[in-house]
Amino acid sequence: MTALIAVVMALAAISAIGVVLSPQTIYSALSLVVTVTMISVLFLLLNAQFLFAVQLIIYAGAVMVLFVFIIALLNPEAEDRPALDYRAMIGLAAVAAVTILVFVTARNGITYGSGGFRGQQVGAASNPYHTFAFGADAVNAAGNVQTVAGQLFTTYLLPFEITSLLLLVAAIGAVYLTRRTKEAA
Amino acid sequence: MSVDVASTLVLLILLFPLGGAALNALLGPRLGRQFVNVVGTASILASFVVATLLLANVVGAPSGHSSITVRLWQWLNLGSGNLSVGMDFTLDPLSAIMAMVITGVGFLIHVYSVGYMEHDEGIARFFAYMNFFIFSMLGLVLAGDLVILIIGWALVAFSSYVLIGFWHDRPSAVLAARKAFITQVVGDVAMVIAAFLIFLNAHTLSLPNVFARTAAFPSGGILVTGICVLLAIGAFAKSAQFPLHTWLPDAMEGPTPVSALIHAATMVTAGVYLIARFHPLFNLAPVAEGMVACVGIGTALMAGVIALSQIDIKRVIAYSTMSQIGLMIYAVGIGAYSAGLFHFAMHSVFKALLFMAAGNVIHALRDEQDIRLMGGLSARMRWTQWSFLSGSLALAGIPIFAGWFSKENLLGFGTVSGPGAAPWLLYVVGVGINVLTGLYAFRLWAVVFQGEPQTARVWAAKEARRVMLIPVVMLGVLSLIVAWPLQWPIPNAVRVFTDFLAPVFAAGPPTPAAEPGVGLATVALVIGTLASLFGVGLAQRIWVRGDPEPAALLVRLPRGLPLLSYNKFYFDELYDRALVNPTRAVARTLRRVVEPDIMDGWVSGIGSVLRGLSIDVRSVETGFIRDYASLFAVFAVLFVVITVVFVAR
Amino acid sequence: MLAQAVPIVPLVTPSAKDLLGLLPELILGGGFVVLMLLDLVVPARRRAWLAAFAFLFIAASFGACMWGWFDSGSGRALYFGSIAYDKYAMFINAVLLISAALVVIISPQYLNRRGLHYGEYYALILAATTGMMLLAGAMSLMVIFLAIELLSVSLYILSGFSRHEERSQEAALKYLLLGGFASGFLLFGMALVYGETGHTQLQQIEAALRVSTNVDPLLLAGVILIFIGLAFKASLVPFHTWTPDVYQGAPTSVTTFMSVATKVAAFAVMVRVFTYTFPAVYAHWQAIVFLVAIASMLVGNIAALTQTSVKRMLAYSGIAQAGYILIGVAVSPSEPLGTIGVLYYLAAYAVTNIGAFAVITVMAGRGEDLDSYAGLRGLAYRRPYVAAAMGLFLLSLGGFPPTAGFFGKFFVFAAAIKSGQTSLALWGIATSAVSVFYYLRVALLMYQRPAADQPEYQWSRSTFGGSAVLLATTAGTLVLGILVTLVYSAAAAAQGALLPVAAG
Amino acid sequence: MNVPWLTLVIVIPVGAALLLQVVPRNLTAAVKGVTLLATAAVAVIVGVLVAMLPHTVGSDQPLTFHYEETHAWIPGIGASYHLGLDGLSAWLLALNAGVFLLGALAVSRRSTERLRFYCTLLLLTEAATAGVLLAADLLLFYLFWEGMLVPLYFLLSNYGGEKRGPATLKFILYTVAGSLLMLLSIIWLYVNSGARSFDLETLITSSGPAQAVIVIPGIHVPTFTPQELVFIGFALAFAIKLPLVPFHTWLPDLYEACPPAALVFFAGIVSKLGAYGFIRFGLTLFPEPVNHFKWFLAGVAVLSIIYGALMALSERDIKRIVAYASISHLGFVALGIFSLTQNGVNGSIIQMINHGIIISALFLIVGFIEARTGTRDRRQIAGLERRMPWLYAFFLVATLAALGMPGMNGFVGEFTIMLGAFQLNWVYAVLAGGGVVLACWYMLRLHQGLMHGPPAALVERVRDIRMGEGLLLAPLAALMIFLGVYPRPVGDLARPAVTQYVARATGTPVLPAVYS
Amino acid sequence: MISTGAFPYLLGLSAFLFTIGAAGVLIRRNPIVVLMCIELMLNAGNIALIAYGRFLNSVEGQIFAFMVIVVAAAEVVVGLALVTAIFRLGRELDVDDLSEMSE
Repeated sequence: MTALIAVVMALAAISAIGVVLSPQTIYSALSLVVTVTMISVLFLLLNAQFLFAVQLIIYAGAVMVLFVFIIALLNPEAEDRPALDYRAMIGLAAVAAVTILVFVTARNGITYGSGGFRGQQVGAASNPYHTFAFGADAVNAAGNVQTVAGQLFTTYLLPFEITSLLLLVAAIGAVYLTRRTKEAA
Repeated sequence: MSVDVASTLVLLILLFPLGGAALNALLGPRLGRQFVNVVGTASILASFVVATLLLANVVGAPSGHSSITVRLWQWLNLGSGNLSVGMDFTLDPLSAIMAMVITGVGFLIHVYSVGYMEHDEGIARFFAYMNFFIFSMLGLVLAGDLVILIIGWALVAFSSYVLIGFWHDRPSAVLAARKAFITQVVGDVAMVIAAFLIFLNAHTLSLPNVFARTAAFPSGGILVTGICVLLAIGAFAKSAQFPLHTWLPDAMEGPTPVSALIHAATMVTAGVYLIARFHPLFNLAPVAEGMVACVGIGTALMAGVIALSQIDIKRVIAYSTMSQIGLMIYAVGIGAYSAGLFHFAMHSVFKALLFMAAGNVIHALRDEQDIRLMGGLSARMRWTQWSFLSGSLALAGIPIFAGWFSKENLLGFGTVSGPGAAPWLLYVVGVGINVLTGLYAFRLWAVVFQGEPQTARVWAAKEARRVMLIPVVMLGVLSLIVAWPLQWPIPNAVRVFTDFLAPVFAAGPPTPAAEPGVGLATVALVIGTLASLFGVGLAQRIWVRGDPEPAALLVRLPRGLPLLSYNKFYFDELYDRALVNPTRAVARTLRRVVEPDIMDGWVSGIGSVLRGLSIDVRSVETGFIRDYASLFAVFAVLFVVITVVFVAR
Repeated sequence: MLAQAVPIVPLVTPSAKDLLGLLPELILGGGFVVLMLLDLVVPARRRAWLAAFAFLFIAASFGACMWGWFDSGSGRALYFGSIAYDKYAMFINAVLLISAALVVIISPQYLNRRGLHYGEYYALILAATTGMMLLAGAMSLMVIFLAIELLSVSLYILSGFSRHEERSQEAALKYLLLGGFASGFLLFGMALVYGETGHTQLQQIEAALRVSTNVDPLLLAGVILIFIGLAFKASLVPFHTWTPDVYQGAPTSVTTFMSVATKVAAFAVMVRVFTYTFPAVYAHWQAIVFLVAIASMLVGNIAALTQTSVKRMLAYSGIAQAGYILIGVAVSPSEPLGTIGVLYYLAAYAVTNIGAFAVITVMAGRGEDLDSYAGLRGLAYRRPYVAAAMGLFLLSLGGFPPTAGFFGKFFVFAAAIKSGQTSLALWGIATSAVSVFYYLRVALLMYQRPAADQPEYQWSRSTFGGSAVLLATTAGTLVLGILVTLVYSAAAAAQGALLPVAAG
Repeated sequence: MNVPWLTLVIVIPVGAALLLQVVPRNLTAAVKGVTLLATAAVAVIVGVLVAMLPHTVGSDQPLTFHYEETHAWIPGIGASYHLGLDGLSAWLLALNAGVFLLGALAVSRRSTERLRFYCTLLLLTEAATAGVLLAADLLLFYLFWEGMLVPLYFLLSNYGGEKRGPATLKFILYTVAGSLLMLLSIIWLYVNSGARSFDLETLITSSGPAQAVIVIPGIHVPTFTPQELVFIGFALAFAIKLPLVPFHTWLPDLYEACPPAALVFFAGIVSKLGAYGFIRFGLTLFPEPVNHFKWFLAGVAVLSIIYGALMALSERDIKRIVAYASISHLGFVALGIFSLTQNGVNGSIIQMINHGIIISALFLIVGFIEARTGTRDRRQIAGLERRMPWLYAFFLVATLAALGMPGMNGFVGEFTIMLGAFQLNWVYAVLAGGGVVLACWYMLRLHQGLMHGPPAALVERVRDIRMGEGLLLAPLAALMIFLGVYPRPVGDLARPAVTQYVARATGTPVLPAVYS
Repeated sequence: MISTGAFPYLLGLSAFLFTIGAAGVLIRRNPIVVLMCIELMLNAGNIALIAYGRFLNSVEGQIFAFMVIVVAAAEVVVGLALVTAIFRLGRELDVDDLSEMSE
């Protein structure tokens, strides 16, 4: 199990580097497909089956296809080597620093005060405000999908509706921006 | 004298000239020359009549009631303990005499002006100014409050300023006017500060109260000395005494009647009046008195020396004026107030005469003022010549002429009074001045009227018209006889003048000057008279007879002395170099350097720094998305690190 | 396996009350959809009708807000803590709606002149406004994120609304790429905060932070990252770099809307999140916020000094104004006047800045924007009233009484001093003095006669709508500067009923 | 009858300004009529108020307001609409009404383009300056104080001379920089007073600022108490407005660029407001700091006197000469205030009134000369006296008044101020005396240079002032002389108030101001 | 299925992907790739959300992640539309070329 996770995570990381460093746009896109897929596997391993499916269908499916399609449409042969100027240095330094920082912090549970992982404490405590925290069983029961869906359409109805508006806007915008029109000024 | 009478008199005496000035200024240009002449002279005559009434009232007043102060209105009142000034006027023998002389001599000069200014188009303006001057001068001498006195003091300076610059197309006249005014203002400031000292210690500026309260000041103390020195500076500025004397010769740029009225007879003697008026304070300040006496005699000497070598007829008389006022100042400086004032009164008569006679000459020679281009006028201008001679004799102090009475009277006091351990030292100088006076007075007379005519203009010269001649002749006669009934320098003789003023000077702390004893007085009189005669005689030898011997004597003087005399001891140059030019240079530096580079510089400096910063800051906006993202990322990491690592601890 | 018929966790559906509380947003969101449909039937020449419809929706929404103002009382949360129904949200909504209405009124003339008159414009304005209003009320990290994306995506498209103009497209892409970049940071920050507190809803986060004695570095990192994400939207230094470019490139009417509404929404949520959700860790985020406030005031004002493009100058001015507003946010946790100041400042800024942009929108000539300083030269001789109005707006931006701008500054400075942060007020004052320079430079330019060799810019005639907007903004600028109590008491009431704390 | 007279003084001009907007633009006579009527109405009201002032019983301490109005304004933060008129503001309000009436009269229908806008701005400025003089609430005061800049800015930018742009910018920047510090101080006072009010009287009586220390990062200011720092904020604002050297450079530039007709009220009242502020707020709210700094501030005042005089001596532009003269004169005003004596402060008030009259006249005259000769270079004009005898006469009066000639109104103020300065320290009085001598120099040179000497080429075709112009100058000249020989009314009206202010500043018992 | 011990690694991966994405924005010039990098950053956020949710036993993480996926899709759509529009205007697909407006 651990090995599997390790492999998936490594693949995700390596393909992410591929996204950034591939000289060809299309390679970046393909690397991204790998990354996204690996992430979906991680989701599955993390017991988020619904998200696993969404990630695969929307990301690895729709979004990446769109990318590839546009790349093919616009510049099939263009080569874009990453610009390794001072910004790259900044980027690399940031990558190293942030990763290590976050890892070490998460690993050691450094807190300014006593105790460890606060989220857990709060979650476990009989905190009256923690209405939507359930036991592990409840969250993970029934393959989790039903729980997520149920919450999505009840408690989180508002954000969910906003996403619909957002998609509508995006669609209209895409149509407007790409529409060829004779109607000149 | 009741208050009602007094205030009526004060109002009238002031209103006549003021009304004349206003009428002439506003209506004069429309209504013509005749109107102006009448209004201008009549107003002064009216004022003279009032002044005579005033004098009569004072004379008739029982002793001890000869001084009265009237308040026309409250000028300013800033609350108890603070500045409170009334529009006050004081009537007493002193102011009565002053008013009398001012209006009397003033009237004659006004009459003379009618002729002198006949062809001048600005006649209305001229008479307006002249009337206004009389008003101001009367305001000065009648003032019963120090602030009012200062106002009058400044108003006469203003009148003098406009009259010196009367011919305003002449740049030299304009400059002279300004110089006179600025010098006066220096004196004004000194007086104002003296007023502050008085106010802060006596808590009043009303003159009677001031004198009442300052009597308690410690005699010889620094306070009273300071006040007196400051007042004296004011007096020096007005009376053209060293070191504030340089404006007076330049003031001759004005029309001759102005010189006669203002720069000889009245205004310039205001310094003498001031010191006499403040005698209660000066009596307490021997050091200040000594200073005044020294400055007076020193100026008299210096002016006498300068007068010897001047070539402008009016300037010679101007320096003679300066010299004579020096003597008056000397007199009041040693405490001989009535002697000083008597000389003032006499001087105003003969000096007005001299100026007006000189004016006749100038007029006849069509504005020629250089005495080297004159000569031989005695035949052509007989009346003027005789009058001038009378004035010169009076000036030189030849017996039975007015000047003899007053000057010898004055010098007599010098034998016993004076500053320091050897008071007679100044007296000796005074006697020397007698010689000098005779010399320059008769040099002038000789060069102008005797000898051969030097230019064609002189050949064409005619006697002056009657309107100009009558005042001159009248004054010529007066120069001879005016002093006879008033005051004799001989002890125990006539002393009407002194007695009349006695109540004024009897008040307050005792006057230091002692009357010289009979013997001493007689000796002094003889010596002084001989000195005067010697001077006149010497002048006769040199300039009339052309005797080379004394001339050779003069040549043997140190080289520099004639030069110094001719160049007026270089005071103008000294002031230019020491005061005027440095001030100008400072001002120029301020405009060229300080204002733009420092005062504005610190603003524009901030401006340019900000401008530079602005360009630096804007250079972040490269337009490159990747640059923007870099900046974003760097600061995001930085902020997180700062928060997590530094702030949290 | 799916044997269980009953849900494992209880499901509670939202009630009608929740829906009713959301009426303003619903009307506007509905308006968005309706307008898209109407666009299909309205003939191309009559597109000004769409503006009228949009205005109607905005007005209706405004009415709903007014009702909500009284109905919400001391405030409550809707949708299980997802969104707030309080006076604060209504106040912000009102400001946003007024801004949107003003922009909608001036747009037809401008769009026609620029050949951009499409129905999508009004729809997108409504969509963006909906997003902003949601943001104003947002009580959950999810809603915040989504609302920001909603308004952002709408604005990306609006920025690039001039399809045939490279500058517009460049601006849009810049905005989108950097906006997406910022969204990444925001999201990561939210993830960290969620992870560390266990909640996405502000009320619960606040409560959790309140009871906890621990401070985890990852929580702090999350807080700061959220701040950075919001700072980007509010164009605060050093996350401001996109602002001038986008403002300059976008069509002016869009810039008008964007410059005001985005800032209002961003600050509205910033106050709710930082002042009323994260006060427990105030000590930790305070320093960065102070730093950013000072940097914004400095950089914005100083960079504006040497500008020659009106839109860029106003962009930098907007950055600086954001700095002043941030003072209010920065001191709010210890001083309620700070929040009031923010609200007042936002209202003042809205009328003033819309006024200023409205002038260059209304005066824009055919086919080109009125952007360079040279184009304003001599305006006062040809359009004295417009120039006077512009002068007034610039003075208001500079903080002169009796204009709105003065009291905005006054309240935030007062709050700063009241909370003991005199240095912040000092920085504000120093930079205000600097700002006067460039505002007045522009203002004075209008009163200079154009040089002989320089042709006057061909200004347009103001239409009825344009004049109305200028009149309204002028009046607003003065009213906010004189009859202060009107808005002040509203702002104070809004502050008093601010969720999540107000609900207890 | 309960008529809000003070509000009327502010509202009438504003109302007239609004009314003007409905008057057709090209009906210049109507526009001018409305303006004149409004300014005249204000002048009448103010005249009556001032005349009645000694016969009214003032409100109680800490300040005796003889007319007072209070209404709620922003109750949430304790700011109120509080107007008050006392002996201090009475004369200045009268001066204000006077110079604006004069300004309205000076507007030439023929030569002012966009007359309606000009008149509107004039009226708004009048309302703002009146507000400054009446406001007894610090926030309200600040509102008027800064709000004044708005119409002024439009006035300058629309009607100014050629260099108006930079000059206006400099003026506003300078003023705003100072005012903003004052704003900071006002807020600080408000926050720390304990009373949580902006009301002047409340602030005077409240316990005073807590002794908290202001921390300015990077700047170490250990020697100043908070109260002193707050005072410095106020002082800078007032010093800039006054202006005192070295904050003066805006003034010559601005006066140079300012439209001549507007200079009448600009120079006439606006620069007095700084001095007014020093008395009204400096002396009452900050007795200790004022006492602490008086030596320094009086020194700065003396510096202004001499520096302004020297600059006037070296300038060639006649407008700038008058401007620097103005700086020098205002230095006297400041000197009087910082002497903290009744003589000095009273003298300052007298000097303010007189300077308002003198400087208005001088700028009118300089404007006439400029309009006729087309130049402002002192060296290019000479011999005007022959061409313009009437102008010469008025100019002479104004010159004498300006150089502090005894018997003219300029002397009264300078004398009392120097007396006050002398009470502080004789050195100040002596140095100020030096300023008087210099004033004499530059004023006479200006006057003589323009008026005397052989007429210059530019002067050949110049005509004397018209009747209307003469009627503008005549009342000013008459006042210069009248107030020179009878200055008592000015002193009397201000005296009780000054007693109160000085008592507060010097820590002696404060009594209600009563006219006896 | 996955132990608590893996949590730091998951968060580390999240951070790594996030920063790699950010670095990509800095170093890539093609706007399409930049968009992909932004997708990487959003995905990194999603990993964190879900990992946290898993160990908090909270469902919110998943729901949030779901929303994020939608947002990402919307952004990509608009972004690619813009890229297309710019391409149509005849411009190179290079973000460094998009710097007409600066300072």
